Amino acid sequence: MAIRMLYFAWVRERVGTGEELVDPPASVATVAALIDWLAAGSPTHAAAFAERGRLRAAVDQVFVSLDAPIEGAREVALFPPVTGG
Amino acid sequence: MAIRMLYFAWVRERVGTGEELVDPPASVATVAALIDWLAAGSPTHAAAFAERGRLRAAVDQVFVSLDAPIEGAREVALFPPVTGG
Amino acid sequence: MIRVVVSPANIDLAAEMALAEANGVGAVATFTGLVRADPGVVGDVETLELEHYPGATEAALEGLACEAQTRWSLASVTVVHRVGPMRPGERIVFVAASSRHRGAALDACAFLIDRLKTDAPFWKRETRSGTAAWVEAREADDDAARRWT
Amino acid sequence: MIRVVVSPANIDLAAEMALAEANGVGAVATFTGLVRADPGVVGDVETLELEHYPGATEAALEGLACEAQTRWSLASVTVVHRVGPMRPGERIVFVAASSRHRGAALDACAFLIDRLKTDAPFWKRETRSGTAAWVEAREADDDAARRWT
Repeated sequence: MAIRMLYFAWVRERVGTGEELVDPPASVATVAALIDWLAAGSPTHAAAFAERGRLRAAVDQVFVSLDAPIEGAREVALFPPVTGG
Repeated sequence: MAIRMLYFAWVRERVGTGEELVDPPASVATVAALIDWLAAGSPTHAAAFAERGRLRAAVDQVFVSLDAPIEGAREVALFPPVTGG
Repeated sequence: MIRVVVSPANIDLAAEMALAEANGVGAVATFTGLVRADPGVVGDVETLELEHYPGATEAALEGLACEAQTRWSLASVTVVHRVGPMRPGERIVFVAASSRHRGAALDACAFLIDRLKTDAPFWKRETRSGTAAWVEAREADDDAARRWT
Repeated sequence: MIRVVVSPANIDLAAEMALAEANGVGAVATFTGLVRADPGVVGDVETLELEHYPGATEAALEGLACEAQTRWSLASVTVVHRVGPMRPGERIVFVAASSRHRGAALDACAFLIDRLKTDAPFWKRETRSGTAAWVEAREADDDAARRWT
């Protein structure tokens, strides 16, 4: 099933878009695996996701760690550590 | 030398005035001794100062404990624990 | 900036905030105390009257403000305390602390109101059902003030 | 009352305070965050831009507000966060907590801003001398947020 990817802040700028639809194979089971799969398919994504330690994620708008499962996810967001307030 | 006594809140109400001039003998050396001396001279003061544990004091506008000396004091204030804010 | 006001006038919150914000700071923490109707066995509070020790009260508040400013390197400290009669819903006290970062402003604001409760000569008298009574000091206030020593 | 607003509009402090005070409470603690010019090697901040995650941001702030209200039995919780471009001196964020007594209001206010800094999806981009750069997260924010867990 297609997943709606959202990117924010410098992740958005480096990927070059704030939103895209992707359709990973069923073997891609976690956020980290999804990042690897996206990076393998595009040098732009690979560059955007190069500093894995600076990436944070949300699955269906819930903040998760990168090893969280994505089974059934409809929306996955990738972004840097937050800096609000 | 005369001391200006100030009374606040229910101490003022019980003494019946907010301010008076008093002239204790030199042997009256502390706030506690001053309270005793005032109480000995007037039943109204004795009643106002009956609950010694609920009295607080300032000597020349500085908060002090009741055993503080009053030598050279020009103004002594007696009042209940504060309840501001 | 240190601003200490003891006055029977209403506390103008917007004006006080504008002063606290006017220093190029990043953080402003405030505390506002309001008169509560506080229903009791003898009815609601109709009037709250604040008595103070003129001169000594201002000096005590300035001392607290200076202590806070030194301890937390604040850009501004504001303490405004109303005196005289007031009604439920009205503001009794407003304190503000401003600084570059939030930690100093938040801590200083809590310090100011905790210490004000125990160190500044104010006395409250409530009137309920036409009968006035002096408010007793709370032991919790002493405990809160001791946190900062 | 829980009030959460995420909007590009200026934050109207007097209006927000009036809402927080309108509950017969005795204590209102607030925190206001302002854009600092924050002079650096490449000049002052000219513009600060706040990006957010629509939907998830509001949900995160509502979650924080509910957590605070439950934990401290608050009469009201307000979180207003500005998004979009703004200038030095303007308000980025306003949080308020109101309660009967001051301890709950002060603690909840500090909790809200500490946790907002780490748990709500906002990202800041500063422009200095015409060049935009994303603001890095501060480790101190993580430490402050952990205090409350």
